[in-house]
Amino acid sequence: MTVAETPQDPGPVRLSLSSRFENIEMAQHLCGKLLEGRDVSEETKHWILMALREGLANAIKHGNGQNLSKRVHVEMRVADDTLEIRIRDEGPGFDPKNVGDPLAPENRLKTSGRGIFYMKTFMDDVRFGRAAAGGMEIVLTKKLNASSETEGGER
Amino acid sequence: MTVAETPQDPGPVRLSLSSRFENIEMAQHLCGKLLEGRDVSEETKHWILMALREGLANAIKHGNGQNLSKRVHVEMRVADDTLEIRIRDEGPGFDPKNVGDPLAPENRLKTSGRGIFYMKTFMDDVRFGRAAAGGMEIVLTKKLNASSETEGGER
Amino acid sequence: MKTNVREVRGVSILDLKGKITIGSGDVQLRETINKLVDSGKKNILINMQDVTTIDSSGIGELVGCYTSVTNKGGKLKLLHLPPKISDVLTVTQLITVFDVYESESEAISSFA
Amino acid sequence: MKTNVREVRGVSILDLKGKITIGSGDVQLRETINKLVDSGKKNILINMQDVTTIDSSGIGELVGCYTSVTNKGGKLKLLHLPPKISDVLTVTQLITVFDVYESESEAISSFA
Ligand SMILES: Nc1ncnc2c1ncn2[C@@H]1O[C@H](COP(=O)(O)OP(=O)(O)O)[C@@H](O)[C@H]1O
Ligand SMILES: Nc1ncnc2c1ncn2[C@@H]1O[C@H](COP(=O)(O)OP(=O)(O)O)[C@@H](O)[C@H]1O
Repeated sequence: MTVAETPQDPGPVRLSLSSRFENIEMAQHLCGKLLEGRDVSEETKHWILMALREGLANAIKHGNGQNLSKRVHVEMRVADDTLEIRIRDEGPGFDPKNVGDPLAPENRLKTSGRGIFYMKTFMDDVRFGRAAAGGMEIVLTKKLNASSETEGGER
Repeated sequence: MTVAETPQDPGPVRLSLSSRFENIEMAQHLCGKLLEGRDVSEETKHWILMALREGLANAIKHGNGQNLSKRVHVEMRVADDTLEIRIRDEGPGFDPKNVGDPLAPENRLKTSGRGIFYMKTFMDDVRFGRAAAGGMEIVLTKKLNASSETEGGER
Repeated sequence: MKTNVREVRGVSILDLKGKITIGSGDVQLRETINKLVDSGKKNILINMQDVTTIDSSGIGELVGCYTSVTNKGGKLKLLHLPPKISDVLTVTQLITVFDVYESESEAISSFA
Repeated sequence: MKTNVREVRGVSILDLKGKITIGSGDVQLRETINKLVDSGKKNILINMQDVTTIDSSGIGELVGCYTSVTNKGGKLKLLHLPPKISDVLTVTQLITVFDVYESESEAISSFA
């Protein structure tokens, strides 16, 4: 007689952190927990956590200017085998159209400008918007058990 | 030439979860991360996470009545080597004076009524209040690097 | 939580594995014990060796199981209590309620 | 991040360990490389074997180091690139910018 537990959809998980880069790992740790026991490869999980890191770094740096009185807000949810991560800051926002292409020859050797590109590479979709509460909000989504995994470049 | 990282005070970490018992582990996982690399024994960490579990179980069960449209709110912070955990629900609240003593002979074999007692046993301090935002709030504190550790009963 | 029942020399040994916590394992423990009692088992030994976590709900269920087995004229004892679970039973003064064994054969003999 | 510098046959080998991420390791990498360049070192090999994580800031610093070493007439090469870091360099088309080696002795010889 053996009875196993069933995993559950835990509903939206909301986290807010002060604007320190060290806190990025807290959100990653929590996201890892949310993905635990789900049908997602270690590989995919790795790239999701990297995208989360990039989004949070931008919110902390460009959004909140590392101002400790401003916070970054993360909402994570898994529904229909799709992970949705919303990252909101308390900053002025920006227009993603003005962001350069890091693959353009003149940008190739720049020391910055790759974060959004990595997010787009590793997630299925990245959307940018202004949050109702103010600040910039980016929404990252990723289908978890996609049969063909194409992220992370060829090897 | 070797340069090590220094740990940082990450500021208050806020988490909100829907009213499911399965979510208790999310908060525990995050609290474990917050305590990582700090001067706290595995033993103490274990009892802190048990107290957190008891507080969240009460918020989910008695506070929110497992109503999925209500949320539990956790704030965790380490300052001056003291961990403070605030757990808030969206329920009617209660008067801790009305809670029985689980050590009283007539309560000893009851199937419930030990959660608050465990929290008080394993933490340095447990305070009860009504939150400004409504609902009950309990505040658990624990000095992390206390030289004499007295929790968890004799062995 | 995972449960497994073995019958050894007239004793039903319930091997528990994992968490006995609110919403996960607490009710299950009660149901498993009730089934044993309903099928006439009187000697029940719970092997706690692989229980990783217990909370006040799990403790409450354990006490509830103890009471219902005892009320039916049976005996419920505990085997291989991990140190932290022992602590949790101790502080609520429940450790003296339960008969606790460190050896399975000793525990089995004690029912005779 | 932890860094360690070894000198082997005229090559400064920088062993990195841990994270090269924003606020932790990114600036440190740049400072270490600058010190080597300022002390006249021209042949620099970064051993990435024990780098556990890198992000866009870390990649940016790596590119910045490459540029500043090259501008001073030196050479910066990479050793033992973990697969995921290789991926991250590949998708931003930086993998062809760096000379990457799998063997330390081969890498050292390549500077001659
Ligand atoms: N949350 C944000 N708030 C304001 N500006 C942002 C935000 N995220 C990104 N940006 C803008 O977009 C640019 C490109 O971002 P990114 O691709 O991540 O590269 P990097 O952060 O290295 O500059 C940033 O330099 C910044 O101007
Ligand atoms: N967050 C809460 N909201 C409302 N009532 C609560 C809350 N926490 C505890 N209580 C009340 O206090 C009682 C004792 O709680 P506790 O010691 O944790 O034991 P148990 O949860 O097993 O009853 C509960 O039965 C409940 O009536």
